[in-house]
Amino acid sequence: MASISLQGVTKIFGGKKAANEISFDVADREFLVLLGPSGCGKSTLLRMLAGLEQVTSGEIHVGPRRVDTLPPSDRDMAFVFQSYALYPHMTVRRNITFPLIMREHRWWFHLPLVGGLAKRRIERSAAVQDLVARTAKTLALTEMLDQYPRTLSGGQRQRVALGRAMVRQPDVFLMDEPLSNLDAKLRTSMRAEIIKLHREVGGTFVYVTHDQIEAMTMGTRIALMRDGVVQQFGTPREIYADPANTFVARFIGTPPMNLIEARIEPQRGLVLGNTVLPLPAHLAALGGQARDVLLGVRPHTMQLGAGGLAGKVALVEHVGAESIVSVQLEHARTAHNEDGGSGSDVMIVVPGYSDLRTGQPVQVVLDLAEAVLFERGGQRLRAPALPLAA
Amino acid sequence: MASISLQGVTKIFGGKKAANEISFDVADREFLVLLGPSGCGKSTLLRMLAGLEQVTSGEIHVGPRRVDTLPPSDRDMAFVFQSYALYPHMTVRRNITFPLIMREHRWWFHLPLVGGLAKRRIERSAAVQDLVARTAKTLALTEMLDQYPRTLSGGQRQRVALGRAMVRQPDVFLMDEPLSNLDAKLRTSMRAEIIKLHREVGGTFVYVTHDQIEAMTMGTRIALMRDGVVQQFGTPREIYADPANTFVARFIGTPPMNLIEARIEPQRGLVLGNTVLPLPAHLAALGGQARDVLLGVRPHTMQLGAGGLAGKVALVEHVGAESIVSVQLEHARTAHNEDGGSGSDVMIVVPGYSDLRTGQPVQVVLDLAEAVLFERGGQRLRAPALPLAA
Amino acid sequence: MQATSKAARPLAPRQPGRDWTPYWFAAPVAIYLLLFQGYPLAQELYLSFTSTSLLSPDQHTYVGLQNYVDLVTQDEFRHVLLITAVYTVVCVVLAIGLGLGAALLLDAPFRGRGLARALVTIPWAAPPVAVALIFIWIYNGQYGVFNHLLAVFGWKGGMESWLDSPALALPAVLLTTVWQIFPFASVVILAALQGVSSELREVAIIDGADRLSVFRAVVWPTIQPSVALLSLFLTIWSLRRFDLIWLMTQGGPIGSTNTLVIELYRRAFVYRDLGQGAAVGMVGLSIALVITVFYFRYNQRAERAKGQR
Amino acid sequence: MNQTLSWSHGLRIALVLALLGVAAFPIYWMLVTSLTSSPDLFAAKPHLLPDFAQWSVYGHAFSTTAVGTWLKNSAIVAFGTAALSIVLAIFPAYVLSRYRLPAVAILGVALFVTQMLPEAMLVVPLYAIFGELGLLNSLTGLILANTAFTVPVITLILKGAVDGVPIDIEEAACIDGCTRLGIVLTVVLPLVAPSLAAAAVIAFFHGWNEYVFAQTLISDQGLQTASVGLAGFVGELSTPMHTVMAIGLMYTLPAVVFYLFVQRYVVSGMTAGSVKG
Amino acid sequence: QSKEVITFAGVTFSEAGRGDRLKAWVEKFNKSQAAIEVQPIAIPFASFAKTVFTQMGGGAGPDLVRMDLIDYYAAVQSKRILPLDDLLKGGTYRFSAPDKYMHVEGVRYGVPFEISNYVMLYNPALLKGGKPPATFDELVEATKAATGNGVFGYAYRATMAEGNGFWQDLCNFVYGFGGRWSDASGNLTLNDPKVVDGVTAYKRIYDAGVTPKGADAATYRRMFWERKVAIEVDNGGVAGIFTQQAPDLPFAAAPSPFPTRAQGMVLAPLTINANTKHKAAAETFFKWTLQPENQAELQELLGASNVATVIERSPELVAKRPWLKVYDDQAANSVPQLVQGLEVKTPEIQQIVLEQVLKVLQGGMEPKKAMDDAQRLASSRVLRK
Ligand SMILES: Nc1ncnc2c1ncn2[C@@H]1O[C@H](COP(=O)(O)OP(=O)(O)OP(=O)(O)O)[C@@H](O)[C@H]1O
Ligand SMILES: Nc1ncnc2c1ncn2[C@@H]1O[C@H](COP(=O)(O)OP(=O)(O)OP(=O)(O)O)[C@@H](O)[C@H]1O
Ligand SMILES: [Mg+2]
Ligand SMILES: [Mg+2]
Repeated sequence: MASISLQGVTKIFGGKKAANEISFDVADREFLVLLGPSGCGKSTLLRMLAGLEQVTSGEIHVGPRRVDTLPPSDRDMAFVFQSYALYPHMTVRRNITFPLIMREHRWWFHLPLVGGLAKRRIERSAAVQDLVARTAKTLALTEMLDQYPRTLSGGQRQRVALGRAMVRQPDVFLMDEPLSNLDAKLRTSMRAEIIKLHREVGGTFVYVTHDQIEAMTMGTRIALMRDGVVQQFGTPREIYADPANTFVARFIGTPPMNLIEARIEPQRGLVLGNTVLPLPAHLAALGGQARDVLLGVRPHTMQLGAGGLAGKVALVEHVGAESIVSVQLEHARTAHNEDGGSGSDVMIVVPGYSDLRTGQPVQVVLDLAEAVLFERGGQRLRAPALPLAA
Repeated sequence: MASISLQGVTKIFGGKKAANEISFDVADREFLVLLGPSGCGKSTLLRMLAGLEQVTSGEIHVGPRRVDTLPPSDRDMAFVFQSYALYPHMTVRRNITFPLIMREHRWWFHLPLVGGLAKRRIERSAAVQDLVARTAKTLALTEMLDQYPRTLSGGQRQRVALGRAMVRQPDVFLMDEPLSNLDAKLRTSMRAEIIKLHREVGGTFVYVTHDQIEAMTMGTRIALMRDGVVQQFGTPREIYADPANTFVARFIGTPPMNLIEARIEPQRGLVLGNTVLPLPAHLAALGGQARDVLLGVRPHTMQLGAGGLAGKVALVEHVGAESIVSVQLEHARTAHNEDGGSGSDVMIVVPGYSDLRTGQPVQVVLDLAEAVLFERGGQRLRAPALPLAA
Repeated sequence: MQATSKAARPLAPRQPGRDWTPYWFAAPVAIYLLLFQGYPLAQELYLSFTSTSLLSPDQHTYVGLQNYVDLVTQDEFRHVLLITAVYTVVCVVLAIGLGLGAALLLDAPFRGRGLARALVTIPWAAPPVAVALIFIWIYNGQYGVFNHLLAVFGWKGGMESWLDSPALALPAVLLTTVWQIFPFASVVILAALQGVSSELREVAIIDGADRLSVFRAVVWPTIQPSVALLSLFLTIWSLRRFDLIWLMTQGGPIGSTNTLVIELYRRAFVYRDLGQGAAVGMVGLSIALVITVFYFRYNQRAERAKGQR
Repeated sequence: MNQTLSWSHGLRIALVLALLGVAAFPIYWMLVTSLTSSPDLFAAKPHLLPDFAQWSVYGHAFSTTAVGTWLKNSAIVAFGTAALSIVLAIFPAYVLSRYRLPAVAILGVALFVTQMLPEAMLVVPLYAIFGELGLLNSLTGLILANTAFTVPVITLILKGAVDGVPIDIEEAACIDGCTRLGIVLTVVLPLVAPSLAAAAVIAFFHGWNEYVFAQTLISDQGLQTASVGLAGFVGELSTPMHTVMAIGLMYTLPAVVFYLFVQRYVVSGMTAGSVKG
Repeated sequence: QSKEVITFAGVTFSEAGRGDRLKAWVEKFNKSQAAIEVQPIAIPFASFAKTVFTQMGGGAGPDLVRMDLIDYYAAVQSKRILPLDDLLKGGTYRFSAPDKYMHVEGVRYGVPFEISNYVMLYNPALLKGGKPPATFDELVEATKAATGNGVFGYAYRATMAEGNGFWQDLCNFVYGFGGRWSDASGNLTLNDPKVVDGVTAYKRIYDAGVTPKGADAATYRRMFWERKVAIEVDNGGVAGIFTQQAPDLPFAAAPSPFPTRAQGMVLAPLTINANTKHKAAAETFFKWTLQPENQAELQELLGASNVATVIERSPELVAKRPWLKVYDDQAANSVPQLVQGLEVKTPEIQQIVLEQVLKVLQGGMEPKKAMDDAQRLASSRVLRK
């Protein structure tokens, strides 16, 4: 049983809160992804789980045990580092065997000759050899067992790092952006490898990334963080379809969700600049009270056509099977993130190769069936009482 | 005028051909992307253009001048390195001004005091200050002009590197994977920045990347390389829609094009395992002669439905607005790249959140309107005489 | 007990907490240095306030600051300080200059570079006693090869007896010292040069920089911290260099190579006055300390100026 | 461009040769002097080439002096100093690199200060201490004394090397169940091996060359080191110059040869951040 | 069963020719003893005092020390060597004249191990007519005449690197011209006209260009037996080395050609370290050395030096080496190379004097002024007046 439970975990680095009152529960055999922009505290949280960093306050439980007071080696967790952290002076085999050797370590292993022999004996024992062989086979590393890390490619190194974690057969696997050093192609295949590992080995996985594709494809559950605070905790689908705030909404999905400044006016509906749209069914309950809102629409649910918001094409990017068209709206304003969008651009994904030219006037049609509303402050605005749409 | 012309450019590193008889012409103000997998010779080619590496044979012309015999400083090209290569001990301002100072450099600038004063005078001259101020404004670096590189974020450093190239207003900009160190978000915005730069500054750009998205969105022309040989040279659209061989076909597009083993049989059409499809119009001219071929179909042009190739779902990945479904075909075999696909998987992109389960039996329907054919050896098979479809 | 020892076990490397590891890791050396350096140093400090004979170091007469007052009031001692300063500065400057030149020469690839790198460091490997002996012979006024070599290169000065001339002895000793220590400088700088980014070098070339500009804009800033620390070490070591000078000139002629350590040695062992020797030693130590403090100050300021945290 | 390249290449080669000449000449001159017959030493013009007929001087030096014993003792002291210095230095180097504590800062400063102390200043109190500890007249004592002077600089070099070991690897080892001692011995030590070579060279040279302590702490003839033996010739009465130079050369060459063997590692060892502030 | 080992330190053991014979002499003692073994320790001249004194100051050191007179007084003052009156009480020894210097305030702390006088040594073949000069002017002329063709007329030391040897050579000149470093009541007389005369003479030789400048003693002595130096003034030990290193060299000796016959003297006492843990054994050896046959053998091996007791040389030997007699005759005129009355301060005074003389030799300073300065400096700095 390796459910993980965090209770008000806080970490303060010289006055700065890298993790702020984080609480959540992860069931046994879940694949939790910690997602968030750089510096949001993902690594810090993971390192606290591993025991590489002490918690400032709060508690961490794994199964029935409270672990935050234990040293790393007593927590029975495996950690896969972003930088692999392979031992460069050991062969792949020794790298993989190392945790097993450490398990049987005696002080006299430090003695020059005797220690070397003892280690070799452990390495050569039938049980260990068998385990290593199986692990290597799973990871397709059999050929390379006697090579040194420097002679391996990035993907192979990554697999060695995984192997080192696997042989220990721990309850909990912790991984800190293990794929971020790989090129796109390798990344795709390693992603599949890790998912397979999770299926086969079992155990609870906690996986840090800032890549939303990884988060969406790998996680059974995602904790999306920002500035040390968990913004939303849920399944990938919940996070995509039902974002808790504008930050989550814009962080997930490429191109990001468009946020258009709008106003609910009772009787009239949703006013965007000089256009008025009816409130869709799942939002209708909000129509009773006038207020300023942000309308969140995914680029895939917008089309270019007649009778929509007027605008001009600002940029066309062709991405294989589809094109991303940026349109500068004429009358409506957008509220994109702090990083300085121009203030009236929306992005629309159109299928195929678009022949639109920059500056060409177009009209944008919105499909509000999956649209969401936010307060101007960024918090999600939910229709009360009604059951969840999407 | 800064058209670039390569004529049989070859580079041999100790017996190994890193560039093999490369010839192509790039017009003035083009944005050429050099694309290809790691180690294919992109950097080598770029460095030969810059003069950092001497050509083994062949000629390079820029406009009317033959440049391959000139030292780097006489070629008037700017180079942006993957790692930015900023001078760490100089402020952003000095970093940007450095090429200008070097342009006016006299030997006595090396004298202790006088030299310092002279450099400062150049830096303070109205023309230079103005140029730096404008450049900084374009790149949103005004605030940071007096900071040191180590205090900048990755994106800011990248912009400084660009700035250093811009102030020189050279005919040719060379960039070696300038975005590969950035995270996805920053990458997107820097991509736009560089496109804008190309529009505003003019000049011919040569841009190295192994990222197809960058290549597709930025290049006016792409040279796709492999093992030192240019595989295809053309616009992004040509390369996507009309790949010259299976390598190009699979390199461009995510998920990559599916290659299904098939056989043309006169009268019957295209035989895939136990299914027979009619040859589409643009390929009809090839129907006269029986032969083994590879059928290339993009994942977007395939659907799950009734009456197609039978198979079982192998994996489902949810990527925001769409899902990627891998299907293991029952009767047809696939010929994916050397990196060891399982031999009968195809990938299909379906819109929305797919609820398919692993193992579930499905049928795959192909839309052959944009399909392409290859010889088993990998070369493209074109219908003779007929005009280009797509 | 068991529990505490567990908790005290090293955890996060960045988080020592109640971790005793650093203390017991450093303890052997700390004890060692206290015994073999700290205790003698303290004793010397005490001795410097006494009048003590070499022959009976355990019988001392406390004389307060007398030894220091003697030093300060002697012109001769000021001369010693001057010689020490000249010796140290010239040593460091020349060793670094030559070392830098050698390192730059040996950094670029050419055939036989490995061998050249090894051969250049021969002087570093040569024992000072042997070096002193051969250089005494080389500098010999009558039979020394140095005069002959100079003559070959067009020197018109005739046969000089280098080590016996008050004007030439210091240059001769300096030349020997620099010959002996420049390889160390060149090894250190060569190592630092490995850290010079080839991309930065290339970008500077493309920016139109000539060789010297490339050096100043790219190479020097990279190796500067190493060179600074190297200078500090060479300075400290030059301040305390003994065997080479003593064997070559014993500080003569007419005090022209009489550095602090030579003076210390003479007072303590020739005049058998440990108290005075200790006082000279303390003056030398203070000078070295001041230089070191200045070095760290400067270093900190430079780093802060560059925006390092 | 090709021409300028080869021209500057030629200049570089010339400069390298000049440098090598300067570096090697005095050692060469030892050889020449040792192989010059006594009357020729006092010729008006020095003979620039060795006279190989004079080889017997080396045998003569061996038979008339204790040079064999001296060299053996120097070797023991040098290797002992190198080994002990490294054993002592690796742990404080690790501490200096990894911990930010007031005590660690003090240790760092103390290490610097020791570099400033001349042997001549400490030799009298040290003599008394060694007398108390019964370490006089033993090579062990000499090794201990020399180590006190080499440990600080070696510690600083190794600290630079340890700085270069990524902390990730240590954390990985920590999670794999390694103790701190285990981390240092099984992970850090192998990774700083090149710097250990550099450090060993420095300590070795110090032990091989050291003169003041060897002179004072050792009075037993059979334990004299080569520096003392050779310095004895800088005397009043007459040992022939070529014998002295022969012994000088025999004293110099082992150190040079030792260096040639390890020099490959030395540059890379210092590269590992050795001398960075 | 092991013998009681005692150590005996002396520079002589490290000398090329005499060292081995001296060790053989010590070995003879060891053979004669059942329970004692004397182990010789060779310490080079240049660092002898410093090394031994550090050891003695540190509570250890060799049991028996042959030290220079200059060190002897310092050791006596610090009570680092044992008084020997009791040991020698009752013995009948015929001590030679310089033995008087062994008594400090009436107490004896050592006996002379080696007494060596200074006379002029010359290569007759290199001198016109083979005759030695008898006056200083003749000396200058003769050396000038001999110089040339790779040969030098004269050789002495004039460098700080050989400060002690320089001092010895200077003493010969100063004493020869009638000067002394101090008067009978222990007042410094560094600027006494006679001292100045000695210094002036030293400079005359220096300026005559007849010396191999920069050649150290080891070199010029070797040149002497290679027949490249015509004349030098040196002690009996050196003459002994010559006979061993170059048995065929037909050199000769004559009294130094200075106005008076006074010359320096090497007087090296044998002493017992006060720290010794083997006093009885050391004393046994001490007594053994003073036995006439051992004294005779010692005198023989030391060359032209004398030993503690008066030992007549055999007529055959004197016939074979006529210069021995010149040395022996000089004994009456020998003066220790010390500042009498200020023995313990001699090193500092020596340093001051030598630097002043170097200024005369190299900087062209007037001898008178230089020695006036020396007198002043020594008074203020050393005597703190
Ligand atoms: N040892 C430390 N001392 C002080 N501040 C720290 C320390 N470690 C991390 N921080 C700070 O805590 C915050 C969170 O850091 P953390 O490494 O957890 O970010 P992250 O989410 O992993 O980012 P990234 O995706 O860039 O790895 C950052 O602002 C960082 O500067
Ligand atoms: N200086 C060199 N000496 C020998 N071989 C080299 C050298 N530089 C490059 N190569 C080889 O030439 C080939 C092409 O290298 P290049 O750097 O151009 O690849 P690339 O396409 O830029 O790859 P990447 O995307 O990984 O940067 C590689 O096989 C490489 O090993
Ligand atoms: Mg992180
Ligand atoms: Mg590249």
